[in-house]
Amino acid sequence: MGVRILYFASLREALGSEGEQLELPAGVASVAALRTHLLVRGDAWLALSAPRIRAAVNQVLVADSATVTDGDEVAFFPPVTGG
Amino acid sequence: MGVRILYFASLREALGSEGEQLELPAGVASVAALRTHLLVRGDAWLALSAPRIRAAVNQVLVADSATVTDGDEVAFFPPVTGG
Amino acid sequence: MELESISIRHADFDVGAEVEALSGAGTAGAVASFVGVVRGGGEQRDAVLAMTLEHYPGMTERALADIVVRARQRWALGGVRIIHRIGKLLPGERIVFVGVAGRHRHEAFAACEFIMDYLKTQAPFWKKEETAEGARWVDARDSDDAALARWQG
Amino acid sequence: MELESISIRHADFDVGAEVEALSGAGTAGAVASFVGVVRGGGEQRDAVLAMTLEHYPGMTERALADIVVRARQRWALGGVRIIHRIGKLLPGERIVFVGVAGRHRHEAFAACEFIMDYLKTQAPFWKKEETAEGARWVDARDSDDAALARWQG
Repeated sequence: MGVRILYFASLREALGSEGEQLELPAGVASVAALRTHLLVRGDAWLALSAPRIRAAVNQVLVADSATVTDGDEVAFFPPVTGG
Repeated sequence: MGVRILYFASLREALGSEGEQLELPAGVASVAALRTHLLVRGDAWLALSAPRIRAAVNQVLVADSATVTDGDEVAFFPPVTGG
Repeated sequence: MELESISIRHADFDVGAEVEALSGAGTAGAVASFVGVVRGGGEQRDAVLAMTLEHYPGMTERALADIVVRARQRWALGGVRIIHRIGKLLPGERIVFVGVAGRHRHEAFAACEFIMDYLKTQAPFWKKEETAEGARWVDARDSDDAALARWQG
Repeated sequence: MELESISIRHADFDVGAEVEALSGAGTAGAVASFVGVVRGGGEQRDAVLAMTLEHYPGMTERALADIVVRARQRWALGGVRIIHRIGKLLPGERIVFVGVAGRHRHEAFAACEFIMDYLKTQAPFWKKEETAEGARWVDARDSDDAALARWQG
């Protein structure tokens, strides 16, 4: 299945990427599984494993156990600091 | 001793007076005594005895037991409703 | 910029300019403000057509200055600006402005509400409403005394 | 007047016009508002020279709309207006405006602070500061999480 992934702020800078379109293998069907899937890419991607990095699926904040399905927009970012 | 007395808002209207300069007899030396002194003037002055009527001496809110001395400015008024 | 401004007047005020004066120095990160407006304009027979604000000149300024002193004893504040209008006002017109600058928003919010709660119950202003049925002095509200009591617990 | 306005933009805003829009209908007696300003301009080596605000387009608007819905579930409110600027801002420049109209001041104050507390912790904005020593992403503050927890008790 295909998902659109977005990275923001310090995480975007650490990864050198604003996001990507990605085909996920069967079995990668949650935010937690997606993190693990991306971590194997190399040391820079350890930034994604920090517990403070939050996730949103389809623009709603979710826990790591949240399901990811075909066509979803998944975003990873550090704690927000607006206002 | 002489005091300046001021009346505000609904009390001013009930008494038909914005205030007065008054010579007080010996013994009238507190806010409570001043109220009693004024009450004997007639029925309209009963407005002054309502417990909700507050008093200020020299522009500071006080209790009825507060002292009144020569040259003081004493004001009587209903609860405030600004803002 | 003067750290404090207390103004009693007939003329309207410019909310943008007041907030600008509070934030202008660039050291305050937070400005909380309150604007009170004459309600009214309803269809009922007792709808408010106009309001007249009376005050006790001299004591008003003292009372407001004292309220600001109390607020500064509780919180580290930047500028504080208070404007209260007097005279005749129509529905929709502004009555009062209280603005407080602080380093952090919680202080600014708390001090602004504190000043309004004290102003409502301690500053010598009185409102008289005009309606189609005649004029009436506004009654003090128990809820205002309750609001004040929160700070005195 | 539209009851609600949420705006994410580069351009500055006019605080007076925002408050006027909230009080204009004449049915709201109380308008509480908050303005956040870029602090800085100090003499220290790490003084903030400029700030850049990044956000997550789409999610930001959704998050803010959701916060307003939550506020309306708690209090009977009139108009609510939120503006958050993005891009590069200098010390002293306004970042955010939240204004809430209500019949009574306590509702307006509470809802305005509630919206700010949620915005600070739920809306996807990120600040990067520029100093003479380099650029750094601003860290989230525990005190903001604590402020949010007050509403969730």
